[in-house]
Amino acid sequence: MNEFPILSLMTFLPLIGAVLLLLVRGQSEAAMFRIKMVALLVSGLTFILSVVMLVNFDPLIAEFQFVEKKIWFESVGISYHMGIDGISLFFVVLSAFLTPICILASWNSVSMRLKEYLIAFLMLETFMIGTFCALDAILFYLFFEGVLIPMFIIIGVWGGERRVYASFKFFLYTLLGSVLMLVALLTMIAQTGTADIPTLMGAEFPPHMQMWLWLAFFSSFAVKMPMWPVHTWLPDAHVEAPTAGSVILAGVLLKMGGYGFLRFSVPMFPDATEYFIPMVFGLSVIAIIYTSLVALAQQDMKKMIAYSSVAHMGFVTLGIFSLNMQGVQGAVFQMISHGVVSAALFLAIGVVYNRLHTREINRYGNLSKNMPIYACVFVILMLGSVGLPGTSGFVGEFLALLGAYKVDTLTATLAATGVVLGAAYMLLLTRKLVFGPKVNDDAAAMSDMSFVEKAYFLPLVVLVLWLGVAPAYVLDRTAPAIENLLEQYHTKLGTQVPQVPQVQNEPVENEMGE
Amino acid sequence: MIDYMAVFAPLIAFLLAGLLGRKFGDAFSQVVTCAGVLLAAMISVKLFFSVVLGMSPQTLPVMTWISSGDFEVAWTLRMDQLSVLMMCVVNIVSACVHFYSIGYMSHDESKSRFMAYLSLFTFAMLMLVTADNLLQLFFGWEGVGLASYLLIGFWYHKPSANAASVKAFIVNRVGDLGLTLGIMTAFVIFGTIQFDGIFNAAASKSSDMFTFFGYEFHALTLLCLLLFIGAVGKSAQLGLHTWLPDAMEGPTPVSALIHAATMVTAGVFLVARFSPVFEYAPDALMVVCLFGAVTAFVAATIGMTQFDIKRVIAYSTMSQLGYMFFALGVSAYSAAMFHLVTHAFFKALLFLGAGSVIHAMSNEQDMRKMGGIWKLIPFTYIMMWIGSLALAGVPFFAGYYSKDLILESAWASHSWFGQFAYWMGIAAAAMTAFYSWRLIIMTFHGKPRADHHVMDHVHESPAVMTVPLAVLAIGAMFSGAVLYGGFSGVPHELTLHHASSGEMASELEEEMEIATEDQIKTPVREEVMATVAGLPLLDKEAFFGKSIFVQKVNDTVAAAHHVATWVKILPVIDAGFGLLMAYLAYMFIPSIPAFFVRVFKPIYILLYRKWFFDEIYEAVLVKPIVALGKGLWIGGDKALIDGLGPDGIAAVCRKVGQMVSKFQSGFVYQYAFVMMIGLLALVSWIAFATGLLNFS
Amino acid sequence: MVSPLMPEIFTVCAGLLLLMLGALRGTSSVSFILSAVVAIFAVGGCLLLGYDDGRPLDTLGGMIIVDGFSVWMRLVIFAGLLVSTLLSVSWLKENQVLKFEIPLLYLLSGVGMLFMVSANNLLALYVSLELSSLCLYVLAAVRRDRLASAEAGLKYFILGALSSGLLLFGISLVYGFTGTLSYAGIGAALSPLELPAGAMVGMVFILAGLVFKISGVPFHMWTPDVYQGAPTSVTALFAIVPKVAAFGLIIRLLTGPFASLHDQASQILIFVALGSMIVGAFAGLAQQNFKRLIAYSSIANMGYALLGLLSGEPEGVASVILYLMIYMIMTAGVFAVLMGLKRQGVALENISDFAGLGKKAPFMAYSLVALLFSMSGLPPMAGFFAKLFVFQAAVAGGFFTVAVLGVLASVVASYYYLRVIKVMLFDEPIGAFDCDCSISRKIVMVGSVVFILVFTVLPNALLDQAQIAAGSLFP
Amino acid sequence: MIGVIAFYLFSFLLLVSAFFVISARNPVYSVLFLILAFFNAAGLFVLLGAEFVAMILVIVYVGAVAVLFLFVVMMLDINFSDLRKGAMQFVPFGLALGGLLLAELVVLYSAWPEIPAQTAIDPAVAVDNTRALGAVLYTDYVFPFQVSGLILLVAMIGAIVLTHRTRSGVLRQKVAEQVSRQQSEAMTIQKVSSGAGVDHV
Amino acid sequence: MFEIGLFHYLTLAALLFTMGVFGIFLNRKNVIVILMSIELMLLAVNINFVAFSSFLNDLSGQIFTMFVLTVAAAEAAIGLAILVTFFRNKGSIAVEDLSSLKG
Repeated sequence: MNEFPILSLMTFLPLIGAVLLLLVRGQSEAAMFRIKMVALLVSGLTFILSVVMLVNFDPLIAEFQFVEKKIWFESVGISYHMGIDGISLFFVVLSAFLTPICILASWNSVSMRLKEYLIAFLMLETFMIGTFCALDAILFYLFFEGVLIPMFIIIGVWGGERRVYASFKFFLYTLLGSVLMLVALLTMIAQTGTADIPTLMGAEFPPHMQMWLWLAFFSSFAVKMPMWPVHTWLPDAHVEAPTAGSVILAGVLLKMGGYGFLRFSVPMFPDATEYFIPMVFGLSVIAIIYTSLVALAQQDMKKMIAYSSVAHMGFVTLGIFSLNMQGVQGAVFQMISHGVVSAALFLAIGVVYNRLHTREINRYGNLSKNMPIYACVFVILMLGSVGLPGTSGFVGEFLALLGAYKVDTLTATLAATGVVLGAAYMLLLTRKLVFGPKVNDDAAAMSDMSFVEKAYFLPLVVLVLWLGVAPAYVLDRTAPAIENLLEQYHTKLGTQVPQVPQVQNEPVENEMGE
Repeated sequence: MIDYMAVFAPLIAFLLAGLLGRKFGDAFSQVVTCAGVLLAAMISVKLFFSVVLGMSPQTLPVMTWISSGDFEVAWTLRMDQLSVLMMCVVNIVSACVHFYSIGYMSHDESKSRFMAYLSLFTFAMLMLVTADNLLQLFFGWEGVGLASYLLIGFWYHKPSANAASVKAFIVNRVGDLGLTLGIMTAFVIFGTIQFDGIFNAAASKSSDMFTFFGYEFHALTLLCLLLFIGAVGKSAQLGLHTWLPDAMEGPTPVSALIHAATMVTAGVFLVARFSPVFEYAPDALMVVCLFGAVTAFVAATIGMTQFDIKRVIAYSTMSQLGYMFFALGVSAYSAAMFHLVTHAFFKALLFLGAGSVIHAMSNEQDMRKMGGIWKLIPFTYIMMWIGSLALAGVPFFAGYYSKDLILESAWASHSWFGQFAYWMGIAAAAMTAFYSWRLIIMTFHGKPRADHHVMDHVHESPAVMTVPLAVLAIGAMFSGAVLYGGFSGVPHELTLHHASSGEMASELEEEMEIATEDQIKTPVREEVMATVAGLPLLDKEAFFGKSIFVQKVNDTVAAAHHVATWVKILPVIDAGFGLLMAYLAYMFIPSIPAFFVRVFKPIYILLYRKWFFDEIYEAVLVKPIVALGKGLWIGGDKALIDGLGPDGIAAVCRKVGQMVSKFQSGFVYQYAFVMMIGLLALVSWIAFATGLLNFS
Repeated sequence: MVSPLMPEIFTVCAGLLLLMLGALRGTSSVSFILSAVVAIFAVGGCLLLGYDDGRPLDTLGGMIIVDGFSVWMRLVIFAGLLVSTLLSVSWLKENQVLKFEIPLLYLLSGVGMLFMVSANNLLALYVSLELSSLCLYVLAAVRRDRLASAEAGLKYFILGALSSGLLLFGISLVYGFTGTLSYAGIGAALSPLELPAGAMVGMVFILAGLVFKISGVPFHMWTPDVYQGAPTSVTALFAIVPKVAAFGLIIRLLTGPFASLHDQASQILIFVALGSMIVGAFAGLAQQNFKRLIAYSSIANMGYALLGLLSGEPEGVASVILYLMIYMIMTAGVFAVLMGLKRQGVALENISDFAGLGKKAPFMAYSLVALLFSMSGLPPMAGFFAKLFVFQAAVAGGFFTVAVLGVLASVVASYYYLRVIKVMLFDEPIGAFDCDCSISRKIVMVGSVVFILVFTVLPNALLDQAQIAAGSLFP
Repeated sequence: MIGVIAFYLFSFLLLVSAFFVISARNPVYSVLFLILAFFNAAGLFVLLGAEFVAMILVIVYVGAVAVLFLFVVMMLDINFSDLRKGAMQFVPFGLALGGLLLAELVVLYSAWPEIPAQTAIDPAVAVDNTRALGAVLYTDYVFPFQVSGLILLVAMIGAIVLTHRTRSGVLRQKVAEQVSRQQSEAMTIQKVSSGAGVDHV
Repeated sequence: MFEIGLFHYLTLAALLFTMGVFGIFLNRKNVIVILMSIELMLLAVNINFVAFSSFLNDLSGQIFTMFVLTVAAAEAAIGLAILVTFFRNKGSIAVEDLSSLKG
């Protein structure tokens, strides 16, 4: 299996699909259908490949698997190096999973410049998967930044009214963050002579330099996450993006920041990480509370979910920088869960948006009546977003909080208040959207979910519940890599992995017998 | 295997009803859910015999849930005495409510949804009580919250129901926040959140300190307080109680099941469950006690002034929960649990009775629009009487035993807060009796105040509703007497009066002490049972086994039997007084209430407006938070962050761009000028900076 | 062995023959001459291919040096000339600018540029620079019936003459303070231990004159006006080739005769690079005219390219060479698209005119999108790697602040590329476009798009060549 | 001594005429002052021993360039009377800049390292400036020489392509046609009736 | 003072150069004077070259001067040609009219 370049195949299959799409000619219905089918098949095939990869992934080892290494830029220390470990595994699967869903979600709702649209999505998939598979810093950067191009076009061409503003803001904001990272990457390459991520992970950078490098990386990942106060691009981008764009944005793109922290900041700059933990904690807490409050004030559904994403990502950063098993695993899990839940929520908003063409919460109401299945799905997703135990949202949020709590009770406590606020805005949204009295005739006349819609919501809902009830499948596979990461981190720092004191199992009788 | 079904039957029922209910119709859902819960109830009873009476707690593994480093949590069903007792209560009441709902909801269009929710709730509650670790408990905890949310907002087209459901969920979330922190604290202190692990290590951690917010706290006290915050939320104790009255927006069976009998008692269960930890946190116990006492009193005062029939009962529930908490606070866990059980029966009875009234009165809930219907619905009337008698603590009804035990334990604790709780309890007891009969009188007696359309339709409920009422009524009447021994440790004096009162008790006590010391063996136990022929005489330690732990010095329940007689009698007299006052004020001299309202207007308003909790929260929390949210959005995100950040920078860049481009004036001499300036700058820079030129 | 200057000699001779042909046959021969010039450049480039990268060879009295650098740069220049002539073929015909002198001026200025990168003596430098510049002055003004063209020519001429005055003044100082004009002699005279101030100031003047040619700040002022005013095909030439040649000249000067002055030179370069990146980024924001925009873009790009020279290491020089090649090809592609854009026969130059191109002519539009993204330095296009390596050179040399300011400027600059993309893709079309894309333009457009995509996959051939070329400067 | 006086004389005249070149209101005067400047510069060259360059300067500049200027100035017929405002605002700034540049250069010059003159003077040089130049110009400097040829070619092409116009409607003399004209083609005899005029012809 | 050294020539050239530069950006009247200013600059450079050449006893300076003269002639020709072209379009050669391209 290791001989088979499955990662490259997964990465570039969508690109090949995009090229195939270029070859399909015609504007007729049949041609449109052919185009959609090709895109769906290609992305579906990619997803199947990702499942194959998942099945073949050895959950017990921490090292990179399915590694491919080819010469790329011969003399400059840049190679084509791909591989995944437990941290990246599920992001790859998530990307491959969401793209076909996005294509399905656009099945009937997008007709303008369909071919370009699908090509953009397939390109996006290539870049997303590539980002998570890349084991060369420059290759990583290439994919990481490449994402901007299709996303910019998707928002700009198929977006809403203020799409130009949103797409520019998205593009420039994220670019601004990333270019600083590029300088840092170059510095590291200059320092070590290689851009190979595993090698860089082992490299030791002088503490003073680490600070600057860390900050540079932070500027990129914090924007991508996004962390407060560099989050304002996200609501705009989400609101203006077409449904599928929002799905990918929330489902995968935001995770790149968290993934980057785990892949670069933490293992490569432990001293700086340690130094900046208070800052990250502070920003995370502000993000959670601040954006939750802001979400409360929203009238636009997508904006509300977008702000909630910022808050959820706050938990992720909190977890990552707890730097203990629970925190990091929680963060990774939270990212995966958020990838499913928020993606599904955006899809759900898309469902009603397609029918009524407004995102204003107050225009809807009483959907339980005429759209019971939709209401049911929405409530489940809402619960996932709120983090109710038994849904995927809970596991990640709780573990991340737990990890943070072990490090800093105050931060974790403040962050936990976000859970209350999160419930508040999500419930308000649900109350106005699916419950509540009948508001408009047109809202009351909307039909329930179609077959296609049901088809793509089913796996999402199942995932939300499955991940909530049996997260072990994911946690077990992420564990070795994260353990390894933490061990290396603490070894580099010269500290111990903090352990909670284990209980001595004293027999209870002794106590009672006093 | 069958034991699993005690928990999972409702889940299966829920899934069947929820997924297939639309396809197969309402009848299908009703049958499935009732059957599921009935099955669960039957298994619970079976478990009661095998686990509680047979003294064989068991743990049923299900699967791993979360495993992350040293944090490991599994889905497990813990079936010890405490759990099984709760399971019985939950399943029996739930079964009653399920059946009742068939009748009550017969005119609703979403019957199967309702039944599914009820089953879901039952499942969640069962998960809560059978939890083997804090996280699973939390799962159940939130699950019941969810079910409660769904059921309160069941009539989603009613804005008030919607608002109430959201409020319930969010207020509970505040409590859950405490619980979450508690779970995390427990993990940090103990390294596990398995109950056994925590309870076994509690003693050894009793002097540990825990750094929280940079301050050192006594670890276990902190832990207990955090857990207690959760309990406060769920059990509607003062401060986080505001959701409970509003929750009455839900259909009445929901109020009976969730907001009276089961869910709201989860807090009590939690504290009782954590007795091995609370026992080492006396300060926490004190707080619990005070909260309970004040809640009991405040809720009772409010209850006296309300007009909505369900709200009155709701405040009564809150008040009774207060009783349970102050019992917990004085380490009388078993007393609290006792009251929990009896309360479940009579409060469910009251609610369902009220439901029956409401059903009869065409969904009217305001007592001011009722009256004069006792002859029309005599069965319901009797049921309400039974419920009220039990609630007021009239002797030989269930409430009498449990409430007395609580009050006595409080008195017996010999602590200042115990005394305080006792007096608060006494005051509340009087008020309880008062508002109970106020309710009965206003509802059933006097002239009909409803219009004739309503009155024409007043009818007794169908059998599917009345039978569950009867079942609950039996519980409300006899559960106290039957279970008293198990919860209190000795047979009740009044019950055993004809038998060999004093000696018998002390004999039993002695025997029991022996038994405790060397791990009561079943033969000994059977002997004890044989001693008191005919009566299911249960003793406390054996009854709860290890599931409740009381330090010897704190054993107030045992001490309760030795309190002064007046302490024991006072509550009964007290209740009688309250009852009498109600008759006076509402039956015989109806001008009294109006007089009091006039004279004590401020106090009346204070009570009528529920001590202004809602208004204060609205003003202090809700409005500022919403305003803050808006402010942060407009002022923070839009103005400040975007203004200084992307938009601001973009504007500056654009301006700079225009400036630079204006600089490109088109005049060639300016271009040359710029070039020369640049050149000169470069030359000067090189010349001076590198020290090549100096004029010296 | 054939003369190392065979390509130039061939080019000049062939050019003179064509000149005679043109003089005799007049306008009717324009078509033929254009094609012939394209062929000459192709043949000239091919003639270069024969050289192996052996030892550097001084020739013509030490005036000219032929080494790996010179061979490779000449090849690049030939390629640039070929591409820009190819672009002009149909443009000149379509716009009725039928003057047989134009291709010949291309040719002669090309010869000047070819000499520039091989020059090994300040005198050779001067005359070859002037040869190329004078042709360009004329070319800028060649549409003499248009005010803009004449004005562009005049401005270019005045400022160009001023700059060559500065250059000459610098040369005179260097000559005076080192006593020689040959690169080797100057290098020898400037020992790192004792640096004559005059030579240093002379170098500043020389650099000023040369920076003018690559339109670096503050000697960039001519660029936007000339780009805008000159006929588009000439603008394409301006944008594509002379900068490469001037850069070659600068590289050779800084690594050869002025190697000892590297510290001082890099201070000047930092100033110029930063200025160019920043001015190029900001001034472009306000532009409405696409050619003007490209001018500012080229100013910024030259700033980036200069970053590679800061460290004075072979890697840096290689990165600059790579940068120039990629930049050249991207620019050619952009002009190929621009020249094909017409509405009712009128060439479109305003950005707002591009509205809806994505719908009307998606192929052209997306080609331009790819090129512009590449220009703004976004992966996975070649432009990214171009920037990557120059920044890497700067960072490796320890110029962090400059690098950071550079990347920030690139973000600002990316705004105006995005704006063009936005107009093309997001806006609604305001009218039809003439789709008479000539085959020569198509070749250039497709070629450059393919190049910027393929380079990412197969970068090593060019990278190696750039490194070899750079390496030959550091014996 | 004469050398010194000559230097100062030439220098003074050179600077003065240069000043008038840039400040004269009439461009014709400017050109004339330019010519004067060139003459003085040539004088300086002679002082420096570069007779050939001095000659070239006079021939090329005065004979060709300056005349070209004069020609253009006259041809363009420019209205040169108004001195536009705004020019003066640059003067102080410009003066400061110029002063600075000058000062720097002067300081720089004082640090001329006195590179030892090539003591072994080339006999060719010693003998004759012109001959010496001629000896190297076509040997060592053949490359720039050739290139300057190309430059002049470019200048020619440039001047033609920019200014040469084929005017339509201009009558040109075609000698062959004139020569080959026959009387019969050139002339016809018309009869004009008296009193009728020539209108009908 | 009484011995005329290289310094004097160079200073003279510098003065002349500065004047030439001044001429370029102080002039508003017509472009042709700018062209003359450029000639002045070149003249200054030539003086430099010749002076250096003479004081270095090295011929290449004088050679350079000759090429400068050649180029300057060519430059003047082209410059004037462009100027004429401009004049034909604009009807003026005032420096300030040379400003349709800007921004």
